Amino acid sequence: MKDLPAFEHGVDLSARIGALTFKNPIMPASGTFSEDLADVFDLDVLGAHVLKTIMHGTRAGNPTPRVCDLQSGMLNAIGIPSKGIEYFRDEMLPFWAGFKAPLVVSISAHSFDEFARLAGEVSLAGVAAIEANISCPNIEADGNAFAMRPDTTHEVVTRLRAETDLPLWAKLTPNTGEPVEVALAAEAAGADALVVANTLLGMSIDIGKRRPRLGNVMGGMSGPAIKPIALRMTYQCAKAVTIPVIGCGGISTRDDVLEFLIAGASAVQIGTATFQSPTVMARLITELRDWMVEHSINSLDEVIGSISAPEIGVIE
Amino acid sequence: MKDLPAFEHGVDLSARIGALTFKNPIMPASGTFSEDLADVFDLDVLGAHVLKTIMHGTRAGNPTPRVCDLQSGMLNAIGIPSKGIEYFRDEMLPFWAGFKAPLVVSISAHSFDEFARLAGEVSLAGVAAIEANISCPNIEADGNAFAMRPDTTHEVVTRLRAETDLPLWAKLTPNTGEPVEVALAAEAAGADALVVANTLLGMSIDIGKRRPRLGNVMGGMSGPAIKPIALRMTYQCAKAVTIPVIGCGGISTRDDVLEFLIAGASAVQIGTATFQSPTVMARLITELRDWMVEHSINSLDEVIGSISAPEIGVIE
Amino acid sequence: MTHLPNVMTVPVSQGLRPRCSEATCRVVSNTLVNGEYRLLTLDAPEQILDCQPGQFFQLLCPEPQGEHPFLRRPMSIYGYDKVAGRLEFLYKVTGAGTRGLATLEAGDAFNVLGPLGQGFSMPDDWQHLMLVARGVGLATLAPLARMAQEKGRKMTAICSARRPELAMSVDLFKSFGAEVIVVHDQDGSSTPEALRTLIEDRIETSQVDAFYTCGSSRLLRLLQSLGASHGIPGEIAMEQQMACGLGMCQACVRSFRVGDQIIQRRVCREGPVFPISEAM
Amino acid sequence: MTHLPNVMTVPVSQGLRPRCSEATCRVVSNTLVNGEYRLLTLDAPEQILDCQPGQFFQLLCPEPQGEHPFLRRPMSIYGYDKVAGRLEFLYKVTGAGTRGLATLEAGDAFNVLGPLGQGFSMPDDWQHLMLVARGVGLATLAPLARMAQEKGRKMTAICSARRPELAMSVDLFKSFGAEVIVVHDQDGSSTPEALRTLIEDRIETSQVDAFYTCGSSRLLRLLQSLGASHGIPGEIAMEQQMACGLGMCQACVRSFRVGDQIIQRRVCREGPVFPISEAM
Ligand SMILES: Cc1cc2nc3c(=O)[nH]c(=O)nc-3n(C[C@H](O)[C@H](O)[C@H](O)COP(=O)(O)OP(=O)(O)OC[C@H]3O[C@@H](n4cnc5c(N)ncnc54)[C@H](O)[C@@H]3O)c2cc1C
Ligand SMILES: Cc1cc2nc3c(=O)[nH]c(=O)nc-3n(C[C@H](O)[C@H](O)[C@H](O)COP(=O)(O)OP(=O)(O)OC[C@H]3O[C@@H](n4cnc5c(N)ncnc54)[C@H](O)[C@@H]3O)c2cc1C
Ligand SMILES: Cc1cc2nc3c(=O)[nH]c(=O)nc-3n(C[C@H](O)[C@H](O)[C@H](O)COP(=O)(O)O)c2cc1C
Ligand SMILES: Cc1cc2nc3c(=O)[nH]c(=O)nc-3n(C[C@H](O)[C@H](O)[C@H](O)COP(=O)(O)O)c2cc1C
Ligand code: FES
Ligand code: FES
Repeated sequence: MKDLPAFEHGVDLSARIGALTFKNPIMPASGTFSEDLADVFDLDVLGAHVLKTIMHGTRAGNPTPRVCDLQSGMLNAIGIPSKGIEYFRDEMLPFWAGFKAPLVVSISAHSFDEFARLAGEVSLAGVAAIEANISCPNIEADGNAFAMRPDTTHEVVTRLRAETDLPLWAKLTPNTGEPVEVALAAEAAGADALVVANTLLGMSIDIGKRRPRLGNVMGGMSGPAIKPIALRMTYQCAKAVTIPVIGCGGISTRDDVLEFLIAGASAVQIGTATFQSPTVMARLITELRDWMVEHSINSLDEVIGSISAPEIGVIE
Repeated sequence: MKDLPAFEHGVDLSARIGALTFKNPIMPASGTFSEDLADVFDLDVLGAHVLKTIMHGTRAGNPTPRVCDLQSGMLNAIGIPSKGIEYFRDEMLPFWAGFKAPLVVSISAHSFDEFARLAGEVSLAGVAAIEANISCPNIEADGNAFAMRPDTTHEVVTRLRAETDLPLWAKLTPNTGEPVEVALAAEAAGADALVVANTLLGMSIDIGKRRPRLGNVMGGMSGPAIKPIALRMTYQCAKAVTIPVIGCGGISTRDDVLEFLIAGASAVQIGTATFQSPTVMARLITELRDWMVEHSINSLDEVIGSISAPEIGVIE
Repeated sequence: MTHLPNVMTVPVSQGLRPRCSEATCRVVSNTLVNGEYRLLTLDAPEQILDCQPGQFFQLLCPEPQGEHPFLRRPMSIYGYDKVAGRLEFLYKVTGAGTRGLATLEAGDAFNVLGPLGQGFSMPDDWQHLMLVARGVGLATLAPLARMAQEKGRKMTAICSARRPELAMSVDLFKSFGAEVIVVHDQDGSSTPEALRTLIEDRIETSQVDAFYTCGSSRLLRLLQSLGASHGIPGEIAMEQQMACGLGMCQACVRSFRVGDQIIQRRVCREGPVFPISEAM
Repeated sequence: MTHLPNVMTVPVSQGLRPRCSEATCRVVSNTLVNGEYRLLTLDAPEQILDCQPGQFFQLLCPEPQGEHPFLRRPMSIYGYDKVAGRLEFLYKVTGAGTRGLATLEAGDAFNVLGPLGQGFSMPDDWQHLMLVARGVGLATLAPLARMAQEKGRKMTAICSARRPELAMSVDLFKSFGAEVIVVHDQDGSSTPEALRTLIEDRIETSQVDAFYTCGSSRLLRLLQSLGASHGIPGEIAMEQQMACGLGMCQACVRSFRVGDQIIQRRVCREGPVFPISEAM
């Protein structure tokens, strides 16, 4: 493929997430990426590869229709169809070993025990980090998940931490009313980074049929519509914690990436935008590099968290 | 003005909210409506008039810029500039007495005592109902408000209930992680209706200046982008409570109105759409009537809550 | 509680993966055909024209006034010509996305992603092919008919429609050497019963080796039953709501009966073409 | 902690309220002027043409490629003619909204809301008017100059620009009978010091009764100081981020000094024209 990112322009795009260094801050969001994208571009241009959440056993996922579109985004209630841990170990891991980009494995479960066990099971050679999806709004009815509350977040991250030596990322939900408390709980329990955030629970109705557009009634909202919310949470969390924050939610342009970096994100994940344009991640890497060259910025450190904002405390 | 709604087509557009009956289910959302709109159309076509939240004393509101726009909506951090209770009583109430549509007065405060006192003070002749804005995300730092939690919601609604005999509406926030529990708390404490919902806390950054686009850093997101979230909450709350729910969030078309009614709303409030098209509410009333005629629907009762949805309980 | 059987998706073997790209095409024309359908002809770059009949593209539809088709829309390839640099879609205007397509004018730039999915197969021993479809489903079979002609196969195309004059692509099928039979709702010739009689008649008079069909579950059930009783294989192109179109999101799964197992497959990746015997 | 003084907004007296409407206009032309600005001419319905110089419209801007100007954009009236059914705006392309405006072509439909706000006043004893502005600010003063001519007032217009050839509307002001003085950055004639000398000179040679200006806070401070020392009143058209443009949302407030109080006023409703002496 032509026009793929080249990095020989004297700028350093590398992103540090704890002990890991990625060659650039652009990576896919879990559930919006798979080996199939290799048909479209060379996946080794990416900073990292993040896989769809896996669960221990095999599972079918939700009824169809599983997606519908919105004015500036979409709803999904895919669920977590999973081929189980053996399939992951025997089929997927060898496939991804063929790439140079570090592999981030997203996991989830319905109980603390299952979650912790799975963290141990996926701590295999070839896995660079574990992303704990403690936030998927479809996991429990009405969007409840571990990441809705600081106490359950602390407990699940503590249990995961005990089972793996790999870098451990906690992926938060924007459906909580206490995002900062949840972020602090994940940090205190030993998370190495936060992914902020997952989808927002939403709904859409087919007025002709008077039926929900999704088989699962409600689903997770993603895409540009949620960007201001994910950005706000990224800013709040990055101010509150000392571990790196990876921004995620509605990012589709270079300026979106910059907004998250300026707000304090050390890297970003791209989800729904890939559905509109499968090459968007490769394009963002090039555009980010060009922007740095144009503005004589040598390292992302000059950008990350560079927002100048007054303390808000205006109570009017 | 020509083309204003006429209601002589054998359909009954009236909406009942507890003891009150409105001639149609379309009313403005607090903060997006004022006497100034009378320049544009005859405000008596509306089901009700809902005023900008008032607080007891005079206050300036937030620093500018107070608004910015987004891909499908806007952020605002107006705050609650208020001319105080005397101005309301002596200037505003007489003005609104000139209209036939019922007047809903939105109030807020920073403490239980202040809130309760204000409820008593605005319980005046000419006021049809009180809307308690227990959800404005700018009210407390980082978006905390009474409506973030069931306990504070219960307490504030109980205190308000004790001070007024007027119909009392509680306006909820979508920033809470427990919308159904909050709705149930408001109902248990004596609210006559719920308004679902207010704005979502968001943020936007000017990447050139590396500064928040709002003077207040964060602000409330409104407009089409939040519709799926407000709709989901409306559905959840309407299923859970027995008091009427008034839907609010991102409504700008007739189909949006129908989505909320089908989900269980008894009426709707229109906010941001009025900024794009000041006559939108008058248009929606006409379009809703035409839709009812076309579908041989005689009363909104045939529409409200008519969704057929499977119980969701799919945990995948 | 509605939910799908708790079983796994089939793995995709590497060999199945065709390469695809996002490309900007130029609109040559976008004309009304037959009152109900539109034909969109594009000037397309060579790299996206290694197509197979049955494959599809994901179209980034323009926004019609006041509507916002956010996701791409899947559309089967109606025609492709690598030498002429042409790509064609035949579509019915049904919602926001296709209303957006209808606004395209000659000269407009238009972004497409493809070719996607697995096309029809045509083993050497399938000599007499029977194509059965209705409405826009016939669009999907058009390039198949051209391929059949190139391979010198015998073809019978049964085109079903509401009214005889609405039957799609009759002349096109004829030009590819097919015998065309139009059935329709007005004289009752399109009912499953009438069709069964018609097709069994054909099977008896002239050996039918394979069925091809599209979309409709009524036709599917009919051909499954005929296929089972007469031992005739076949393929069907199926539809499902999609997001990515590439196999990444798992939005587009459908259930299939394989042996005594129910498995799920992605319409965009393992399909949209599947064995008639396995479809549900 | 940044926050505004805790005082009340002035009430709007009923008399101040002009009626306004949302109307669909037809684009007559949208042409580049002077390299930096564009002139948008509309065919507008009579009901929105009872305008006052200094009033503005809220424009619903088309979406340029990949951008989404969601809110309307405020633009002063550059020209209006009720008899001819014409409405004109002069704008500078700066962001998504104005980039959207730049895509308008002759014949396009275009939705505007207005006229909005309070225009300039021109009491009988203001006989010699001095207009001072820069850049797009001059656009706002153009209809004022026409009104001054109609009322037979004497006018001096000081047009400030980066380079002499970029000075806006010089010929237009001349055609309204104004004496035009162009000052610019290249020869330093546009600095506050140079302007002060220039204006004080004028005040001495020919009695100046009132100032009119727009936007720039540098010019505002200069005219406030000159106005205070020479007892010359005047008006300024101000800008602020807006949402509704009608007075409903309170987005567009600015602070004003009235006596020894700081009060807030809405630019869209009490303004955009305010007394120079009260602006901050
Ligand atoms: C592989 C494949 C090939 C297709 N080929 C053709 C074709 O050649 N000609 C043609 O006219 N139509 C075809 N369709 C159907 C076509 O995709 C839909 O008609 C179209 O997406 C409708 O979009 P809309 O916005 O106009 O309608 P809406 O009903 O507003 O669409 C709403 C959503 O539902 C989805 N949707 C609606 N109908 C279908 C459907 N039948 N299948 C899958 N998703 C659907 C849309 O993609 C969109 O996401 C095909 C579908 C698939 C899956
Ligand atoms: C009463 C009034 C009259 C005006 N008259 C003119 C005129 O005649 N010609 C002209 O070129 N410009 C005028 N402006 C400024 C014009 O409104 C802005 O240039 C325009 O809104 C920029 O929009 P944008 O999307 O292109 O830029 P962006 O910078 O992308 O706009 C982002 C947001 O900021 C707001 N904004 C940006 N600049 C201004 C500004 N100066 N004042 C208020 N809001 C702003 C926009 O409305 C939008 O909401 C006027 C402003 C006001 C308030
Ligand atoms: C179709 C789809 C499937 C998803 N599946 C998962 C998942 O399995 N695990 C997870 O943590 N997040 C999942 N997500 C959430 C995304 O990773 C991401 O957090 C979210 O979509 C917001 O980012 P975006 O707006 O860029 O898409 C999914 C999102 C979509 C749209
Ligand atoms: C500019 C602005 C000011 C608002 N002020 C208030 C307010 O004072 N009190 C209140 O309860 N809600 C306020 N809201 C929230 C709206 O009433 C409404 O709940 C929200 O905007 C969602 O509806 P919408 O998407 O239709 O605008 C305000 C919203 C906007 C945009
Ligand atoms: S549409 Fe995404 S997997 Fe098929
Ligand atoms: S813009 Fe809404 S009050 Fe001025």
